[in-house]
Amino acid sequence: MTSQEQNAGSAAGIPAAEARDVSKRYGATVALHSAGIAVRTGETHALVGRNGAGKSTLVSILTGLQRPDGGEIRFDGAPAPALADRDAWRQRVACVYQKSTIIPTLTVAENLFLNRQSGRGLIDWRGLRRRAADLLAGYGVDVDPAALAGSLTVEQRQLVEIARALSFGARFIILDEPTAQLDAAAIDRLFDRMRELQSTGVTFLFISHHLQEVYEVCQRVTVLRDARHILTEPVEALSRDELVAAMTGETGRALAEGVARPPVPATAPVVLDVRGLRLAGYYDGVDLTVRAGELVGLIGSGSSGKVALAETIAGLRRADAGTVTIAGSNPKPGQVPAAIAAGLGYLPQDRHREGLVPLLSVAENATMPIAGRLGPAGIIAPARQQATAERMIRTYDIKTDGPRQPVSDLSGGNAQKVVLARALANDPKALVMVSPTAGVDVRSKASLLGAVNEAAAGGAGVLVVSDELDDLRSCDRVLVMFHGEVIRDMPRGWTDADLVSAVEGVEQP
Amino acid sequence: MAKPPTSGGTRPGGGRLPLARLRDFALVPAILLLVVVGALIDPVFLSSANITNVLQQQTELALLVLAEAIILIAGKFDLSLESTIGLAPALAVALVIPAASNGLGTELPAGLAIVLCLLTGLAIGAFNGLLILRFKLSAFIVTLGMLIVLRGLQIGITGGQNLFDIPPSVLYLGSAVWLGVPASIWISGTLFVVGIVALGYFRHGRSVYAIGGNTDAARAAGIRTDRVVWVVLMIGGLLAALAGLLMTGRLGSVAAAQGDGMIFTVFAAAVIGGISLDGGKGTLFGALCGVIVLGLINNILTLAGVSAQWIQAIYGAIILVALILARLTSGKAQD
Amino acid sequence: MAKPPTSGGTRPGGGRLPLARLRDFALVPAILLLVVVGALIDPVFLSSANITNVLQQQTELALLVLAEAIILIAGKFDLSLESTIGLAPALAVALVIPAASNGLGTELPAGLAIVLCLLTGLAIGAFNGLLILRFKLSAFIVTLGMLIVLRGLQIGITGGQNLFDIPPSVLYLGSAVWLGVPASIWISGTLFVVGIVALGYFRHGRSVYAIGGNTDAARAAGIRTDRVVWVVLMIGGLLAALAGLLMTGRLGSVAAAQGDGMIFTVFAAAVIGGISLDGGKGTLFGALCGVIVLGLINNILTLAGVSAQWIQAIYGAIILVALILARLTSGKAQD
Amino acid sequence: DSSSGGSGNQAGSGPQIGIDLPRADSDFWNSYAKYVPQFADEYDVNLMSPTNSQNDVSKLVANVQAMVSQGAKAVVMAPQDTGAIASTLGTLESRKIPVVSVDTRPDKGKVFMVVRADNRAYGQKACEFLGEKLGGKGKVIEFQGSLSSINGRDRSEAFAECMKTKFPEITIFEEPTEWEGAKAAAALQTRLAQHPDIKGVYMQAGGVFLAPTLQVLRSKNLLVPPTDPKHIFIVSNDGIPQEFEAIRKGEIDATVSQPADLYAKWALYYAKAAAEGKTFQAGPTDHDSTIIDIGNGLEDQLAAPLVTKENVDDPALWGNQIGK
Ligand SMILES: Nc1ncnc2c1ncn2[C@@H]1O[C@H](COP(=O)(O)OP(=O)(O)OP(=O)(O)O)[C@@H](O)[C@H]1O
Ligand SMILES: Nc1ncnc2c1ncn2[C@@H]1O[C@H](COP(=O)(O)OP(=O)(O)OP(=O)(O)O)[C@@H](O)[C@H]1O
Ligand SMILES: [Mg+2]
Ligand SMILES: [Mg+2]
Repeated sequence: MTSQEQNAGSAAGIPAAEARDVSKRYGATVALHSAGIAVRTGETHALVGRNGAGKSTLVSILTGLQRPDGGEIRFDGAPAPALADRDAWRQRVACVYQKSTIIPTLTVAENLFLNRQSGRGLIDWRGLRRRAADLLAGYGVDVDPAALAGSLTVEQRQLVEIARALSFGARFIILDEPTAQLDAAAIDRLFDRMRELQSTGVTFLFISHHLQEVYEVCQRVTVLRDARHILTEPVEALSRDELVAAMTGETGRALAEGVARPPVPATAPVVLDVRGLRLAGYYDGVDLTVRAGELVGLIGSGSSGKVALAETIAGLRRADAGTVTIAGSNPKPGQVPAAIAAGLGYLPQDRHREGLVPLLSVAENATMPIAGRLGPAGIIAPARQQATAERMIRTYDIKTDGPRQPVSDLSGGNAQKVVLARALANDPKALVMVSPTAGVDVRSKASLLGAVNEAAAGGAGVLVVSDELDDLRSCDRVLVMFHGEVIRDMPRGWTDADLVSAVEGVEQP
Repeated sequence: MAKPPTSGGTRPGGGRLPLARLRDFALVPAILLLVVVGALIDPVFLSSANITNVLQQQTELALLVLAEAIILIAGKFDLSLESTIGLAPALAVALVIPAASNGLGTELPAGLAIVLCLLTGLAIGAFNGLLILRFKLSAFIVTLGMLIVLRGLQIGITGGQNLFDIPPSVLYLGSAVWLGVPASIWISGTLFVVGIVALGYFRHGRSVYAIGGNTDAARAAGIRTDRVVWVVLMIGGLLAALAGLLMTGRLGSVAAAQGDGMIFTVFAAAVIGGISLDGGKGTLFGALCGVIVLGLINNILTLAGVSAQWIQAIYGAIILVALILARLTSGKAQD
Repeated sequence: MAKPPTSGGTRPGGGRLPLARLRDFALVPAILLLVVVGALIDPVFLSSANITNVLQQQTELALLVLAEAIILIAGKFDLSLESTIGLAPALAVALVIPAASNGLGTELPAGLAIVLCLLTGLAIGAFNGLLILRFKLSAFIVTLGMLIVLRGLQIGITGGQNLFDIPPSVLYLGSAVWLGVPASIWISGTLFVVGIVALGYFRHGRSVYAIGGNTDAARAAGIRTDRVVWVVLMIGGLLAALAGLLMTGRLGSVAAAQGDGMIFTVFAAAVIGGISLDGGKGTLFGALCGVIVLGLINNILTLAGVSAQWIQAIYGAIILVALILARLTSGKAQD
Repeated sequence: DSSSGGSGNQAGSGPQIGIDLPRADSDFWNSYAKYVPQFADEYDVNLMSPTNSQNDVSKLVANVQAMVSQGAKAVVMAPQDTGAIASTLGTLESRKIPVVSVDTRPDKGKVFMVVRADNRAYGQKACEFLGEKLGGKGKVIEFQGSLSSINGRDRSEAFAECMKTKFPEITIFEEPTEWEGAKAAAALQTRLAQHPDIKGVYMQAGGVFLAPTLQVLRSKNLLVPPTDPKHIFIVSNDGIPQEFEAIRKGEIDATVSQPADLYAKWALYYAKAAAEGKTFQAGPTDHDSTIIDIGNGLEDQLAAPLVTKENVDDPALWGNQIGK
């Protein structure tokens, strides 16, 4: 199909991509039930819904990776090509999937031209690198084509994926949660790039759990809930609350708006005290204190060293110099159990990678740091474990069959609640949390932040390490890290713009 | 929430546990079937003498499978067990017997032999752990190398000879009978019970599952992952050395090739018993069932007098089918 | 941009490729060192006769390593190669020789033997592929089972006897000399060159790397991953059968234990040569270097007259050290 | 030309002789290995350092090729796989390097001399001994070696043939063991459960099967003197010192002594003679044996005496000399 034909199609008001009555089951799970979507040519269309609503499934069907059980897919009014004809699909739709499709062991150039390195005959490696360099330059991506893809940053990989997606000549691009792993500056650059492309007539389908992004870059939005299509509206016709209501099926305000909190008295004891901490290559000379009952935010761009700092406090890394004092004691550096014993609760960055043991039950995951307290002499009394876990499930409102369900069966938001429950399991005096709401839908986000506030209200000192402004709204103060140093300490009352420019390292007047 | 979390579609809403438990018992019907087949083939099969024999012959394999199962659950690999089972008793015996009987000439007190044997196993496990954890080498590669080195060491130390002049203390465990049942059965049985309880109900045991399931998460939750894995590897070496003691006692000598080629059977038994090579999955009870299944098949083929020419192919085919069934019934049919 | 692409911190921004290339040649200094050591130990080492012998002795191992390397790069595993190298020629020979010479009595035309042998290898690879890809079983498990079954089949078919009465056509490849160099060296060398070119410069070859690196991504890019892996497994079987032919020709008979225990050496050579067990990494040139290193070590130990008692331990220790070095020098020292 | 710098312990002058040991994990072959330097001294043989092929014919081929490169003028080997050596023998013949084969008779290819006891005779002698002791009836269990071993097969076939013709009322249970003691022990246990009236055991290799068998019988309280009706008659094969010890104690009844010392002695003798250009004829020898023509060479068939309680202390037996 030529681009002229495509344009002819759009002129007639035919959607660039359309799914009609699509259904998909995985075993007993209905991932999509007669759902549909129509993306108009030239628009940026948002697809939102809670974790497990079926968004990624719809994406895999729209890109020809999965065969729907029922329904049909059309591009520019014409039926979709056969599933086996991948090249035909890729000329119609390009996709940056939720899971990276970069092959880390191959070079950037080869990733860009995977499975089309040459026509027939030998591959001309030099020519391939040149073509790759041209392609990357064409989209303004500054990456060495000869580098191994595994050595790229998340943002660079994503850019490579976008460049590759576009290089097939497709004018319709799907981005499945592209912002989930990017910091604020990188997100801005991504949006600039999207707007640029949109101005050249490219159509986008954009998936995100960050609703403000939907308002920022999208013109229309489709909501999926319980595998069904709920609504499709222009974004300006839908308030944030209405959007959330459509996603959750409940009315009422769902978002944490930075709950008003009483100020922390200066007499409150310091529960977390970091002095002169240094880790070569990550951060240097970091001092910070958190008092009991205080909620402190820590923000910074991807290379600011904030996550490494949090990991050092938790004992996952060992600092080159400096001290960490937790509730008055100095745990042995580089030892997680010592930090836990000193009264630290820790919520790691990525629940899939460091948070959960997928095959183990909710109860086991949630009680892991306190396993020693569930019975005498290292025995885990099953009844006590179940009881503890059931209490946690109630406290944090975890939707699960019961404490014995493997966490791999939980949706993203509920899995994250298990990680939070685990971090709070030992009634920590100090709590360090990294990206506590990453990839979690709005509804779950609200209840997670509520639980954090309650922990602070209960007397714990909390350090929230996050790029998400929503996570930081109820903090008493927010520290900003830049290139390994804490450069700002912003009390409550900051504006989004202030904070973002501080993160960028822009000096405030 | 999008829908009740019944993904997979195989399990009823609330009854998560019963099915998981059921999976542990997946081999029980197979064992019952084999017992019936055995009884039909030869009534002798059900005699207590024969049953005792089957169990006793499997004790050493059982201990190796116990060791390998724990190591696999922790997400690691140990191929060198099959050499430890020979080297550990060989070294211990060579250290205590006189040079005239192919000893090393040190002639340490014979009473020390058992301790020396177990220490050797422990040391091998510790050395594997050193290479895997400190030097961050792949467990497969390290233990593949050790498999070759340890066998070579045994041949070097013994000059390739079988050791006959075994001190009675070393022979005792593998040949004694307690309450009418061979001691080796008591020992292996007890160790399996200990293992099942430890891995099921103790903090450190559960941490083995956590490490195998997701090492980073286990570390972030305050489990000393390296230490636990190291201990697991050392226990593995210790169990292999104990298996070597039992085998030495049962056969009355240390063969130069003791344990040679056994590792394939060990993996087959563990996998048939539901242990996953990816770590974090399977139970020791399942592994024990795997051992028993292989033992029964062996015994039945012998009793049935299957021709020597085809016995290996038939045995192999049964193992292959069992492996396939184990994989298919263990839920996800994925690599 | 968040951070310049220097994660890992070891390599300079632009010069990525040269370093990757260098890694392929990592074993070349080791080979040169071995050559010097060999020449010092015995001048005979450098004689063309000795070099030819070393190379010829490694041809069968080289073909197995070639097969295993491609399979490993594709992210799979094949343990059964060590049985294929025996079964394929045994079956082919048994089908053509008279029953009196331990044949099966079919007495097919002798000219067919080579084709039958290669077809057997192909069929074994295809069957492995069926179980791994259609039934979604783990490659390790499937080929572990097949290892046992195929060896059993060979013993069953031949009654455990070595086959002596080999048709000259079967003997030819393994014993012929072309231009003063054994044909088997020509064949293995050519196949390695073909493999290096195919995996380095052809789209289908590159797709093997892509599949091993990230199967889902490869599928999304339109690579027919299952088909490619299936073909790779079949090529693996084919190469093992060819190795069997060469070995049969070189030794003049099909031993019942032909290839027994070889798989450990195959993995050692592949890993020393830089092939990763995780898939997607390593080159065939590196694997070839691994084979040559092992061959030289063997030859030097023999020429040096190392005592028979300790040769295995020394050989094993050298392999272990080589494995460790290979792991440490191959960049990430991670599992 | 010993100036070629070949390494090794050149004890004597004259042509270099290469020797390959078939395996390092059996008592019999280790005894043989111990006799080799001793007789090399005695005959003043210029012996290269022995190689070991670990029961793997491709290693044997590699070792022989290395020996030839290093200037061996005659080669002593013990190919456990008698077919797979044919092409190597062809090469050696074309280079005029004579070969002495110990213990096994290569199926094809020229050999100067085979030094070997008659394995069929082992099976035969064991059968006759057991048949007589059992009075021609009863049940006997036989631990066979590996199906892929020619010596094992010779013993099995001769044993079976003799039993069938001379003692047809004796039932034999043939147990394949791959030369593994553990397999033999398992088979014995199972058979004893199935047939408690087993009265005889023939084991084809004492080095491997002796200890496991005694261990099983001991645990079943079946190690009783021959006068006891529960006694099980055991014939072994090899003639290692441990077997003699067991015969003295009455635990086993007989063994066929495979002469490790004579193997080493005559192998070196013939190898040296061959390298010096001597030749031999078929016919009786001066050392109680006969040389026969086997088509592709000659074979010196050494005597392999049956050792029982009566002659177990005979100092001429190699098993009584070793370690003394
Ligand atoms: N491969 C699969 N096998 C079985 N079930 C699946 C699979 N993929 C998705 N599902 C099911 O389909 C449902 C929809 O999943 P999907 O990934 O489309 O959700 P999503 O809307 O993308 O969620 P998220 O926001 O968390 O990315 C899930 O509830 C899940 O149970
Ligand atoms: N292969 C699968 N089999 C069964 N259920 C699955 C499968 N894959 C995903 N799911 C289910 O789909 C739902 C959401 O899946 P998904 O993996 O997209 O969530 P997540 O990754 O945890 O969330 P997010 O990506 O937003 O952080 C969960 O209920 C999850 O259990
Ligand atoms: Mg998701
Ligand atoms: Mg999704």
